[in-house]
Formats: sequence, C-alpha cells, structure tokens
Amino acid sequence: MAQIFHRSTNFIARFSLFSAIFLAGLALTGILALARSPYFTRQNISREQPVQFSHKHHVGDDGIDCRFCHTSVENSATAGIPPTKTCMNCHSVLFNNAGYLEPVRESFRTDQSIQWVKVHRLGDFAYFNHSIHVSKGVGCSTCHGAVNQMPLIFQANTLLMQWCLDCHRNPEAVLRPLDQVYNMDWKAPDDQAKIGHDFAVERKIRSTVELTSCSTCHR
Amino acid sequence: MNEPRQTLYGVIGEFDSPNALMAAARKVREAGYEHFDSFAPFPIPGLSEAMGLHYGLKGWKHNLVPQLTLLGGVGGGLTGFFFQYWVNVMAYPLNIAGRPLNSWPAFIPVTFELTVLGASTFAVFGMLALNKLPQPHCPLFTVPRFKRATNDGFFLCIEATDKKFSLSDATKFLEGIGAKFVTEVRDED
Amino acid sequence: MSEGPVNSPEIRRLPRVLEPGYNYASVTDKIASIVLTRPVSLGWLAGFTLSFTILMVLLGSIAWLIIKGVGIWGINIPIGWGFAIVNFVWWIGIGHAGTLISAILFLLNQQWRTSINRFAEAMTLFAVACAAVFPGIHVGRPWMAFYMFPYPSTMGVWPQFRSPLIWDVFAVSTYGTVSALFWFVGLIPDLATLRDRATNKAAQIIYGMLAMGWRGSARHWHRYQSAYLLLAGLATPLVLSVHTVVSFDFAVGIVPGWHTTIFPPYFVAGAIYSGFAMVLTIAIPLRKAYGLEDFITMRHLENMAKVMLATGLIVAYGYFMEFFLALYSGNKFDVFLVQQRLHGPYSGYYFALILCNILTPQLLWFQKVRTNVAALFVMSLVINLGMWLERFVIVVISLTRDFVPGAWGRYQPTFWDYSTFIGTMGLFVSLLFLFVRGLPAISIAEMRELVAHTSEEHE
Amino acid sequence: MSDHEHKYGIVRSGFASTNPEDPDNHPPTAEERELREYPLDIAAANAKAKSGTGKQYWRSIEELAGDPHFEDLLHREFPRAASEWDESVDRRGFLKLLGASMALAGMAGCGRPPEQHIVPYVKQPDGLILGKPQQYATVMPFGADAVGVLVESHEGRPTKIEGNPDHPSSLGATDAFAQAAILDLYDPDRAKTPTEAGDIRTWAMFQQAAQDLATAQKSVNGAGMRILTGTITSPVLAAQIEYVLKFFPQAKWHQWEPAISDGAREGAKLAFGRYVNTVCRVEKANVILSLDADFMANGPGHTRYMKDFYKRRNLTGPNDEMNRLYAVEPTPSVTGSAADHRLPLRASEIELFARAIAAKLDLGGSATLSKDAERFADAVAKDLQKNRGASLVVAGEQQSAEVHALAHVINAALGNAGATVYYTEPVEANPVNHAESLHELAADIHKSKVDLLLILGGNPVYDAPRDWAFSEFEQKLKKVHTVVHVSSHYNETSEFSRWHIPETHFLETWGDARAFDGTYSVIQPLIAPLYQARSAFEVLAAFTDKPGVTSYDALREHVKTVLGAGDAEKNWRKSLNDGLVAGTALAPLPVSAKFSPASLPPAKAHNADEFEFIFRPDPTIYDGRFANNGWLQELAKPITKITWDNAALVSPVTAQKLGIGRTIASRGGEHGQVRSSVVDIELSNGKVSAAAWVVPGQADGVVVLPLGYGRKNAGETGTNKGFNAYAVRGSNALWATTGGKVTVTNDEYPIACTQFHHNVEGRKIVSSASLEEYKKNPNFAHEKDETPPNGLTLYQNFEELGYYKHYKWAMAIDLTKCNGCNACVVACQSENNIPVVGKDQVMRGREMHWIRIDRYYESGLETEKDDDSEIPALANPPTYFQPVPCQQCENAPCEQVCPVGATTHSAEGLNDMVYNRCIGTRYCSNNCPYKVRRFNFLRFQDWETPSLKLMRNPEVTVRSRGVMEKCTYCVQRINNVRIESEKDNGGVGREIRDGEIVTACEQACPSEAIVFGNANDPNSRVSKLREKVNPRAYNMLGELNARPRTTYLGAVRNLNSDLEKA
Repeated sequence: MAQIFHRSTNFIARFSLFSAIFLAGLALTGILALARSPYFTRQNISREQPVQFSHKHHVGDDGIDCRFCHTSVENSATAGIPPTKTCMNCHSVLFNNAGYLEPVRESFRTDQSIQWVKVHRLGDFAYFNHSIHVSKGVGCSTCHGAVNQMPLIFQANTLLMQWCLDCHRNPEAVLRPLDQVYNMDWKAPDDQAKIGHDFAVERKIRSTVELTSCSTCHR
Repeated sequence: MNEPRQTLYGVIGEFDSPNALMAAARKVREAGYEHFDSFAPFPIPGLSEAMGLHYGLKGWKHNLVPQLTLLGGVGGGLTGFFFQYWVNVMAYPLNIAGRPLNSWPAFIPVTFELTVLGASTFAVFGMLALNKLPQPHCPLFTVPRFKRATNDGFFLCIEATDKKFSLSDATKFLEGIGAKFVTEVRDED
Repeated sequence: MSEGPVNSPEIRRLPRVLEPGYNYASVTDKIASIVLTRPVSLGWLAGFTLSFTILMVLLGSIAWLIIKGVGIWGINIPIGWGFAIVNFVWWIGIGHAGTLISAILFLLNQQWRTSINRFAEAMTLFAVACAAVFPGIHVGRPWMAFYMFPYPSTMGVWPQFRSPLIWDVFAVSTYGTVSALFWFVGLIPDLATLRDRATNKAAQIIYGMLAMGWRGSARHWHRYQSAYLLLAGLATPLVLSVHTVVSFDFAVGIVPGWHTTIFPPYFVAGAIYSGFAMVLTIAIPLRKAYGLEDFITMRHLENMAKVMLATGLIVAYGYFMEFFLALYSGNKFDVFLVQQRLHGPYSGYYFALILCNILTPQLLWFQKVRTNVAALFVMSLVINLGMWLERFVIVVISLTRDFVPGAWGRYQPTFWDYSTFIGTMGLFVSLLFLFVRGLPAISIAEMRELVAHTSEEHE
Repeated sequence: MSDHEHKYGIVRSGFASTNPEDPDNHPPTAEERELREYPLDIAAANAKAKSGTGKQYWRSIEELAGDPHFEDLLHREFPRAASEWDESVDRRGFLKLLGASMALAGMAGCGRPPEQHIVPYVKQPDGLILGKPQQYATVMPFGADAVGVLVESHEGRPTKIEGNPDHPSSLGATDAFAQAAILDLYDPDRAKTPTEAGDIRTWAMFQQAAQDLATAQKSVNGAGMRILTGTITSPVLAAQIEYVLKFFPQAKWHQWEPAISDGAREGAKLAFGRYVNTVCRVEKANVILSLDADFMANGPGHTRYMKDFYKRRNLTGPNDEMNRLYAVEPTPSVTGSAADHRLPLRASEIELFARAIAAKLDLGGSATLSKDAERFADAVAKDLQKNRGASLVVAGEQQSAEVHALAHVINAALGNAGATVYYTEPVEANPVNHAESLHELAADIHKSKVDLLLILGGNPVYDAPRDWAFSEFEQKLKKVHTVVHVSSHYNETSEFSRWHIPETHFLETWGDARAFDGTYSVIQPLIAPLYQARSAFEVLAAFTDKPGVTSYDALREHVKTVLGAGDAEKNWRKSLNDGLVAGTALAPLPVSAKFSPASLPPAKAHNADEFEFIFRPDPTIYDGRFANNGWLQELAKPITKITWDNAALVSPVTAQKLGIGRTIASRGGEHGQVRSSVVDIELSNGKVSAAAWVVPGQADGVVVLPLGYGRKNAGETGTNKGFNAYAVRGSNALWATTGGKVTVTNDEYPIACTQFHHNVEGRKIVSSASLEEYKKNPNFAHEKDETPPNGLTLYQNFEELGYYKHYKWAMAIDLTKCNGCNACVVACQSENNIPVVGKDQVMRGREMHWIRIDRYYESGLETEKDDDSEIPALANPPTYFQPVPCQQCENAPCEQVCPVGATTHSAEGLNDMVYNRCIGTRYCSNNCPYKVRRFNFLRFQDWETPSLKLMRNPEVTVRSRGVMEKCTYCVQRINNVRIESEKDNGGVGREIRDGEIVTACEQACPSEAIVFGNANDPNSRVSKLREKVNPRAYNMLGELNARPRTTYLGAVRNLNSDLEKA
C-alpha cells in the first residue's frame, strides 16, 4: 500500500517547525528595527520647504549666528522660527527680486505666514526646553548636527526617548564651554570626560536621578 | 511486482499480546540484536527493560529528556530573575512607591513562571527531537497490518542496519519466537 | 487499584471506572467513531450554531468597546474594575480543573482520571482562552496593551515587575502554553490512531501531520512517558501558582477586602471547586449525548462530587477566615468592610453566594445526591454561579466602600458588561463543540492501558 | 511691574499688543481688508444658517457663506495669534493618531504621523517671546464690583485668569466665577453676528438701521426710547448713556439686576437718608455677625472680604487668637458653614433677630424670639458689646431694607462705623431702585409708550418678575416697535428682539469699571473679538451723532480725567500694567445713621407652620448668566454637592414632614447619582415642579429656590437644566414669600451629586477642635495618629540614591481656612485642561476634577439608611470642608501596581503620571486610598470645537481616551520656575525662592488655605505647616503609611463658651 506522506515530508516537517520559530523571531526584530528606522524617526530626511532655505549658506557661508533668527533660544522653551520680517530685513535689499524668494515677499505683502514643514518633532507629551540646555552648555550641534553643512535642514538624530536618556544619564559627555554653544564646528576635546565633569559641577547640572525622573520631560 | 530501487528496512513480525511482545523483545535482545524496535498501541510496563532501555543517568543514551528539562528550567529561572534585576537596578532605576530597586520578593512570581515555561518546553520539544519526530514518512507504514500498531497490534521489527542482520536469519528467528505474519519491510519511493 | 474481595456484601462495591466487556479494538472503535464515522447530528449543528451566534455577540461587543472606550461599561471611580476582571478570574478559575485532573491525579496514579482528563484539559484551554480575552480589552487603550510585554522599546522603559498585573501576564501565558503542550503530547498517540483509521485522504493527511509520524515505537514510548511525567510534575505547582498570582492582584492591593493573606490558598481551592463544577457541567451531557456512560461512569461523577465537597469546605473556611481576621485584627477598615458584606447595599449578593457555595454543596455528604446525575448537574451549575458571585463580591463590592467616605460609590453593570460576559460563554461552548467533533474526547491510548489493567485483574 | 516678575518668568508687560484696537498695529490686516472688500452673500449665509447645512461654529457671515478666502484663513485659526506653538493643534493630531488609527490598525507604530507645519508670525509683536506666556492686567466687571485679574496669554490666546495682587477687590485671589470667565470667552455657543429678526446682518447694516431709528426718535426727543441695563459701574459707559439721554432728552434709563435686592440701597436710604456704598474692613473685626449675609461668596468685594476674614485665622501656634463669626441664616451658605456659631432662622425672622440685637444693645425697639434664638442673640449681643469698635454686623444682599438699616445703626452704636466699616458714594453710576425702575418700564411698555427699547446685557424675558405687566413680558415686548438686545448669547430675550447684537467678552474689549471700594479699573482686551461682537458702548454710539467712536477712544478720553498730573502716556501705561488707577478708591463719607429701631412698625407675626419660600442666586451659575459655562455647571455646589441642576432645598425635618424620599441609584451611587422626589411648588405667581433636596442645617419650613436654572435658550450646555425659579417669582416677593403650597409627587428625578455620604465614619479624615480645646491640647489633630515612625522600614532609603535631596515638594491645606468656595477647583480645571464630562457621566461617578472638596458634617449618622434618628443630629451640624488633591505619597500605593510604570516617583518627590505611557488598567485608581485619580472612560476632551482648542494651556498635555490622570502639583509650573532659576547667574543657577512656585489652586484660594513649597527648606511657609513643626498638622489616613506629601491642618473653631454650655 502507498504511504500517506512522501519521504521528503520528513525533512519538510522538521524544517518548517524550525523556520516557524525562526521567522517569528525575525519578524519581531524587524518591527523593532523599523521603529528605530528613519522611516519612523525621519532621521536624515530633509523635506521640501516652501522656500528652499539653506542653513549651509546662511550659517556656513555667511556665518550668521543662530540667535539672529532663533531669537528666543536663550529665554524660552522654543528656539523660535523667525517671522517673515526677519527675512525681509536683509532680503528687501539682497536678492530682493530673486524668484525663489517670492513666497517670502508674498507673505510679507499679504501678511500671511509662510507655512514651513516641521522637521524636528517631539511627541506633544514631551516638553523640551531649549533655553535650559543652551544655558547649561549643551551646543546646538549636539542635537541638531552640523547645521552649517545642511543645504536643506534635516533631523540629525533619532529624537527617540532612548536617545534623550543617553544624554540625561551622562551629560558630561556633551557639555561645552558656554562660548562654544553656538559653534557648529566644536569638537569634544580628548579630555572631554574631565572638563565635562568640571562643567557639570560648576553649572550644578542636576543628578541623573533628577534628570531621568519622568516629570523632567513629561507633564 | 518488482520495484527496482527498493531498499530493505527490516523484518517485522506481529504478536498477539503485550506479554508475548515483551518476551519476544527480551529474546531478540538476548540473541544479540541491537537495531530493533517493538511497537504497541499503548506503553507496556516493563517493555523498556525487556529491550534494555534504561531510565535515569544510566539511561541517558536512551533518554535525555530529564536532563534537558532540568537545563530548560534552570535557564528559564535565571533569565527570569536577572532580567528583572537588570531592568530595575541597572537599565532604568526608578523609585516605584518607595520600594527598593531590587525588590526581589516581587520578582519571584515571574521567575517561577519562566522556570516552569523553560522546563516544560524543553521537555516536550526535547522529547520530539530525540524521537526524531516529526517523521510522517516511515517505511513501516508500507506494511498493511502495521496500521493496527495504533489500535490493537503488537509488532517487533529487526532493522536491516543491525550488523548481524540477514534477511533469512531474521525472518526465521522471528518466526521461531512465535511471531505471526513475518514480512520484510522495504522502503518504497 | 486495591478493592475489597469481589462479591463481599459487607463492603459497598465501588462502581468500576470502566464497565467490563471491552477490548483494545472495541475501545478504539467506540471513541474514534465519534470523530470519524458518526454523522453530524442535528443536535450538534443546532448547539454549535447557537453558541457561534453568541460568539459573534462577543466580537460585536469588543468592536464597540474599541470604538467608544471602556466607558460603555458600568465601571467608574471608585469602582475601577467591574465585570471584565470578575469574568477573568472566574474563567481562569474554571481553567484549573483540567490540568489539575491530568497532572495531580496522574502523579497520584488515580485511574479514574483516565476517561475525563482529555476533555477536562480541553476545557482548561478553552477557559483560559476566554479568560485571556479580558486583560487585553479591559484596559483603556487596548492598542497599547503590548506595553505590558518586556520588549526593547525605543523609550528605553520596561514593564514594572512589581505589579501583580505583570505577574498575571507571565502566569497566564505560561499556564496557557504548558496546558496546550500537555494536552497535545497526550493527543499524539490518539492522532496516530485516527490517522490510521481515517478513510478519507484529507483526514489522513491532517491527522497524519498532527501525529508527526507516531507509530507506537517502544523507544518513543520510553521518552514519551518520562516527558509526560515531567510535564505532570511541572504542571502541578504551576496550576497552584496561577491562581495564587491571580489572587495577588487583590491581596497585594491595599483595598480593604483585598488586602489579606488568606487569598492565595482560598483562591486556589475556589478555582478547583469551580473547575470540577464545570467538568461535571460538561461531562454529564457529553456522556449522555455520545453514550459514553461506560467510560465516564458513576464512579467518576461521584469522585468529582467528593472533590467539590472537599474544596467547597476549604472555600467556606476561607470565607470564615475573612471575617475572623478582620475582627481579630481590629483594623477598622476591614471590620467595616465585613459588616458591609452583611448589611451593606450589596448584602443580597453575599447571601446568595453563601447559599450557592457553602450551603448547597453540603448535600454532597449524602451518597444519594452524589450518585444522582440530575442533582449533580444542577449543583454544578449552582456552584459555577456561586463562584462568579464570589469574585463579584471580592472585586466590586470591596471597591465601593474603601477608605474615604466622601469618595464612596456604587456599581451597576451595563448592557455591554453582560453582552461581553455572555459572549465569552459563546466562545467557550463553540470551541467545545468543535473539539468533540474533531478530536477524541477521551484518551484512547490510556483507555487501552485501562483495558490491559482491568483484563489482568479479571484474568 | 517688577513685583510680578516672579510669576514663573512671565513678564507682565503693560500692553496687549497682539490686539487690533491697539493703535500700534491697528490698521486692518490684509485678510480683514480682503474680507471687507469681498461681496457678501447674505442670502446664502441666511439660507445655510436656517437649513442647518452651514457650519456648527462660525465666526462671521463670510465663513458661514462659505467664502473660500475665509476657509483657508480659518484653518490657520486666528492668523494673528497663530504660531508654531499652538500645541493643542498637533497634540490633537497625536491623540487622534493614538485613538483612532491605532485602534483600527490594532497595533502601535503602523502609519507614521502626517507632516505638520510651522506657522510663524509675519511681524512678531514687540516684547513677545515665542513660547513664553505673558500676563496682562484687566478687570472682570461683576455686579456692583470689578474683580481685578491677571490674564495669562500664549501668543495672543488668553488661557488662564488669575487674581491681581494690586487690585483691592482681588489681592491676588479670585472666586470660581472669575476663574471660569475664560470659558465664557471661548464658548462656542456665543452669538456670532448681528441679526435682525433672526436674519444675519452686518455691523454696518445695523449702524444704518440705528441711525434711521435715531432720526425717528430725534423728532420726538426720544420720547419713545428706553434703555434697560444691569447695574453699571463703568464711568465710560455711564457717560455714554448720559450722552444718549442728552441727545434724546425724553428717553429714559432703567436698570434691573435679578439677583441683587434693593435692600442694601433702600436700607442705606432708611439709615442715612441717601444711597451710600458700604465697604467693610473685615480684617479689623474681632467679632462678626452675619445677618443672612454670604459676604464671602456673594456681593461686592466678597473675594477681598474672604481674604481679610481669614487673615484673622492664621493659627501658627496655640497662642494665636482668632476672630469669631456668628451667622444667622435660613439656609447654609459658604459663609455660614464657615461660621463658629450658626443659627438657622427663617428669612423673615432675620429682621426680628436684628431687632432683638438692637434692643439688647439699648437701641430701642423690641422683638420676641424663640428660646434658642434668644439665647443665641444674648451671647452675640454680649460679644458685640465686648468688642465695640472691633465688631461688625453685615446684612445680606437678599435681606430687606430694614435689616440693612438695623445693621447700620448697630454698627454705628458699636462704634464700628469708620473702624470696621465705612461708607462711600455709590459705586454704581446711577443707583436706583431696580424693582421700581423695571416696574416703570413695564408700565410704559404696557401703555405703548415705548417704541425703541435698547436692552444692554441682561435677559429680562427670563429673569423679570412674573407679575405686573411682566406676566407676559414677551407679549409686552411685541408692543415695542423695535427692541435692540445686546448680549453675549442669543438668549430668551433676543428671540423677542428685532435686533440682536453680540456683546464682546470683557477680554475682547476696552472699557472701565469701579471696584467695590470705588477704585477705578481699566479693562483691556487680550484678543480681538472672536466674532462680530460689539460692546454696549459701541451699540449706543450707533444711535448718536458719533456712530464711529470706539470704546478705546472713549476710554482714552475719559481716563485723562481720572489720571493725575504728569506724563499722560506714562500714567496710562502704568494704569494698564496695574489694571487700575492708584488712589481712586472713593473716600469715606461722613454719614451718620439717623434711624431708630423703635420707629419700625411692629413686626408682622408669621405662622411657623406655613412654608417660607426664598429665592437665592445659585452658588455656581449665579443668576443664570453662567448657565452655559460647563465648568460652573459641573462644579459641585459648595454645600449640596449637586452638579448640573438646582433643587428645592428643604431641612431634614421638613423633608420628613412632607415625606420627601430619595434613593441612591446603584449606577454612580453616593459618588454620582441620587434619585430624589419631585415636588410641585405653587406660589401666587405660578407653579413649578422641582426636585427636592434635603440640606442639613437649613431652617425648618423654609424652601430655597435657587435662581438661574431652567433656561430655555442658553446654548448647548445650559438649556433645559434644572427648574426655573423665576417662573414663580413675583415682584411682591422677590426674595421671600409665604403662603405657597408644596405637594410631593410620586416622581423621582435623578440628581448628579458628587458626594452624598457626609459622615467620616470615625476615620482619620478630618480633625477638628474648638479654640479652647486646641489651646489645651495643641496636638489634637495628630495625637491619635497611627503613622509608623519614619525609620521603621525594611525599604531602601531613597535619600541615599539622591532622591528628595534638592527640592522636596510638599503642600499643606489648612482646614480652618477652607469654606468650600470652589475657586481652587475651577482654577485647577482651567490650568490643567480638565474636560467637562456632562451630567450623565457625573451620574456614573466619572467627573474629572483633580481637586475635589469633600464636605462632612460632624456627628451625622450614616445617610444611606433612611433613619429618622439622624434628623436631630443634622438640624444644625458643624460643617467641614476638605480639599483633596493628589497627596503625592512617598510610598504611593498607585505606583506599585502599575504594570507599565506609567506612574513613578520623581527625584523631588512628585508622584509623576506619564499619560503617554498609561494603558489604562485603572489598577492605580483602585489602589489609591484617597481616590484622587481620574480616568478618561470615554473621549471626554473636545477635539473638534476650534474655539476650545484656543483655550487650552499648552504647558499641559491634553489627555486622550483611556488614560488615567490626576493632580501633579502643577508640575508644569514647577518645571518652568526651576528652569528659570537654573538659568540664572550665567547658567550656574540659584535656589528657587519660597513662593516662587504657586500652584493653580493655591493661587486662586482667597483664604490662603493651600500652601505649596519646598519641605527641605526649613524657612519655607510649607515647612512651618508640616508635622512636628505645626502642632495641628496631620496626615490623612496616616496609618496606611503611604506617607503623603500633602499635610492637613486640623480645623479650629472659635466657640463662644456661653453658647457651648447647656
């Protein structure tokens, strides 16, 4: 009489058992990886903007200080997106009829805001405060990357909670001299561990338990 | 009927009661056969001994299941506890209700559950693996009467891989110890 | 099994666990035929259709729940937990009998377990499935429930292992897995039998794949038996731990009526109690419908009745201790609570529960009742109800009157509470119906052993 | 200016420069111009409005007409105010994602959030720092008072109202009404555009019509013109009215305030022969007698009075002294419940009592009182005598002229006049007897003398007395040729008016008002009118020869006369910054009481077993003007704890006599729903059915009918709630009447009552003592405390891990100082974006208030067994109020049971709640002994209504459905202050000063019962109120060893030994 199953089924059966377990694991890791991938974090993805504003040009080439446009960075939770007026201060004279600046001029004319696409985005339940970070010596480029080399701004880091925690657990690694905060090219010296520690002490940086308490960022 | 590419698997005979099968198994072993196996619709007490299969440390060759289970249990338990320890004391220490970071009594339930989980999965899958299951295809299934092995039939098969196996001897021997319907088993494709 | 001398009139002869006159083949025949040859009966169809409809009610309720939120239930502040948790505990409790019968009675080498363990285990699985519905849906944001599992999140945060709810997650999932394994391992030889007896190809292939090529090899049996024994040994403490952990959900809280050390033992006893009640509720119609009276004999029913009586008494002791501890400790909150039990707004529930769980089962002292199938059936239903009430009293009523009188409240279930509860019964019964049609409701292999055993006796 | 810098870095700048009336950027912006030029399709708009196919909420005709230009403008939500920091927008997006898509997708993470946009300013206003709220000073006109407030503004969106420390009527505190006023501004049901006979019109069209009407009237010198207003304290508006009256010599000005009696006015006339304004100096009085006066919750200056009253109740130690308050009143009020001695008397007997006191002080006259009352009066009189010049007698707003007159003479006789009370020129621009005034108007209408009636604010169709010509006021109104009604909502009166003009909210308009002591206060807008609304001033202007003149111009004009010499612009800016013009309080008048009690006619005998019906403004929605304010509707009434309804209040004895029953519904139960008998009340002026409610401590035989409910056209929220007491209120008995009938029906009515159980069951919840007991045993509050000693623990010591090292936040609540006024509850709701859930949900026990005020009666028995034995105990029980926010336990039971660690402990000892981690098991709430956690059972937040989005506080996460929430000690305020402090000294930082962080509840509390601060600083105010330092301090349920950070201070009453014995 004939067998119900062909010999090959032996192998198939055993193999499929293993691969099932294996695939399940693979799928899980896949999801976890996806959650950290640029697809979700939008890391390193620059967006189409109404005006293709180049930080490379303004910061890198013209050497304009961050605070010239992001005026509230030292006083407020938000660095501040400059009003059209700020653009016009210069561009009513410079490139004052360049075609690609038309949206700016139009905004100024019609008193309707330019709608920029938001690039750096935190959950609304996370309350990040720019002013405290800069005044304690965390440089712009620490989080925003080398903005002076970005023709179109993009998010240089993941902005995932895990990433925030890394720094809140060990701020010493990134603290700079206060006069270097807005320096895009600042590189951590070899003795960063030491000077970082000194800065932390003299600026009374809060302890890790304080910095990693939930209400430090969530309200 | 002639099957050119058929390989010999062994010789199988049938017995009419558990006790007969047990006696037969003992005889086959005493006759010095090693690669043989007996088949019954339910576990027959004493058959293992009759076939020279042992339990415990002595029988690890035949039965590694207990050792595997122990391994699984210990593994699960340790993982369980130290994972919790790592989470609460190292990964993200938080003040929860003023309880100690390492509130080990609170970690016991999970530790215990993982111990049991590890042990039982190892027991089951270990058993299957050692039995080389799943094996939906087996030459014995070609023997028509072998269906009764899962109903009310008691079989004994001497396998061709045994070094002192020869088709004629084995057949004679089986008939000699009272086996009925002695047939050779051939693996067909 | 040691029995008195045959025909000695002075000793009441215990009913047999298997009526005489069966051999291996006939046992196989009788049980396998239910699955393989017997045509689908009208009764089965009707029953399945009904239970499946109810199952759809469950799905509907869950859908609405996810659309609107848990606010569709009667819960409020201060009563944060309502039917959902009550049902969860109830189902989990029921899910204890199966594994207990299979594991503990197996270790104690009780032969009368043989013909009931298979469907008892199945029942366990289905009950756990029903229970598992609730933890997921009772939370405010079910789509976020995966936070309860320990996975490396992008937030760098992990579950909070001091919470009994996390213990639940592990206990219940472990229990589910182990019960399933235990059940499946037990099924393998029978699946092989079905494979070899099946006449149509499809059945052959399906059962064949599930049987994984089992062929009753002695070398396989050799390992199989130790694996089964070990599983039994592991399942025994597990089954005790699961309801202990469930009881921690309350015992660990500080709510008066929850915060007591008596809970673990008395929850476990309660679980077995309700579990056996449910086994009876299923066994009695089953043996009738498929003429299995010879396999599931009066002996089985009577033994289960005895177990219920015993566990029932433990539960009664638990109730008593609740009072005693409260009064003895003099803790004003506990004292107040037990008084509330007696003459609070919910005292009716409490007395109903005493009636169902403590008074009614006392009838089981009488052999007449123990051997009266109808009586047993009714009683099993009463006890199931009683055990549900017990959970209601513990979970809900304790919450209505806790520490701050200004925040006292009351609870009334809504339509959706009921529909979800009833719905899970639909799920449970549907699965049972499929089970009896698709798989041997009694372990054939073990019955054969029994035949071998008894035939030896009578030889 | 600088003295307010400390409000977490909020720069209180002088000028709301984001608003259009501001000359700096007044020229209409492009889109405004564009809109005006755009041809209006009125017909289309009307059609849509009628067919209901139009938008639910629309700001202007352009929008309703579906003007495309407008649409895209609207999407940017108030372009001028729009900015990237409008958190509510993207937070909403986020929560939608959580709620909807994830529910469908079944798992998190699938589907990534859509792109969001940043909408920066085009021209950023000067002095505005993005992301930093600013505070502006203004005042809230309210009756014959103006409450000074500071309003927090986020990029031009006013979000929170707080008290103005500089303003005499506030001194930094507010009441619940002021706190809730912000919701009125954003109320989506506000009238949005002028209408004529229900058809939509533009302002220009109205101006035209007004001019036509004016010319018509001009010809007859305005003989047919009448103006009806409420009490007006605004000099500018008054001047405008005067101007109109000059313009139309024969026109008349009538006034009607439904909830304030003429008693005060006429009483003054009786006593002094003229109208005066009475100002109390409560803080100067050792002994206060309240003759049915709820002076801490009602009437001009009540917030200030409450503050002053409790200044005299600071108990730092057993040697401190307290003032003493006697209250004689028919029904328990906030003031009465706080009194040391309280005597329930029928409203009509109050006068007798006053006479008796006068008699006992040998001022002539006489009165016979019941035995108890007599005894009470003796004691009071003695006490008053003892404290000549330092005592105070206050007569209630709803009391008769006689009672007021008696109060005046008694104060005069005791030498209190000039000491604890003084009199000034009236604050009202034009004090008249409102009843007469309205009567006169009605008569004129009746005689068809009136063909143009301007109703500026108010709602006479709803709240005018039922008798006289008012029996069908509606019909009468029809007799008037043209009625012009100006009000924030299209209400009952608007329906009968030809023209309805939406009135601006006080946060939208320029104006002025006088405070209770006459202080001249400036109203400045924080936002341009959300809709096509106009101020009463501008409406009047439309009828004059200067139709175009704006409130702003008029104000600037008038202020010149008020402001002293010096740089006008500078003074103007200062007055805006301060919200008032300093030194403009009215000077005391040298008036002397020339009135002898003996001259009073013999008191009319009243029949004790006759029912007495009294009308009172509702404690939360006042005279009905707040009926559409969800916060106030859901606010539990201080005494009854009823929400969303009013009820006919009766005493336990009366209830028993009438056979009024109540059952606690099992849905909701004591914390939610009680079904109470419905009674039919028949008075001479009509009949009304009301739910009855039993109020312990009420005078027997008295039935209280709270006004303000039963609105027929108040808006989504307020329409058809409760019963309309105005329906049975006649001019002959505006405040009290007898001879009515009460019949108990078999019907039951479900009442949403948030706390029905009023007994502490002998638990360690509220500790109380009399002053003597306290002096004898200062430790009464915690001596029987079973809190385990601190060291006694096996647990890890978290100080060693760096917890509680730096700051250790703590709160102390002084029960001696709480009278349940509810200001903290609404303040918290406003600060923390707490949703309103509606009556049905409250009845299921799901209200969301983060801080609740529990009300307990001493020696009450279990209420839920209907046992007559409790009735005597509840005749006049001492009442205690206990605010219960999250206790921030150090061993928080909630934290331990959370499976996902959504609630954990911060290094500063806060019990953090992380909403975005919470999955909603509700285990924490079950395990919370104080039951202060609140759960979003359904989607309670309103994510659609645009105006409500503008109201949200961007500093606080808006919670989604299925999430637990609770008090956080205003962690957003803590963090903001901490960040500012740490930035100081070039990044080195400094310690946070005590009082620098002010929680919302603390900020609002007039009695300063709530104190928040750093427990590690031995000199902080809170440290001085904590265990071991202040003897009265105790932990609620300390024996549970949860170690709350919130401590309570035992309630102490200053009892009079004469009344104690026997």
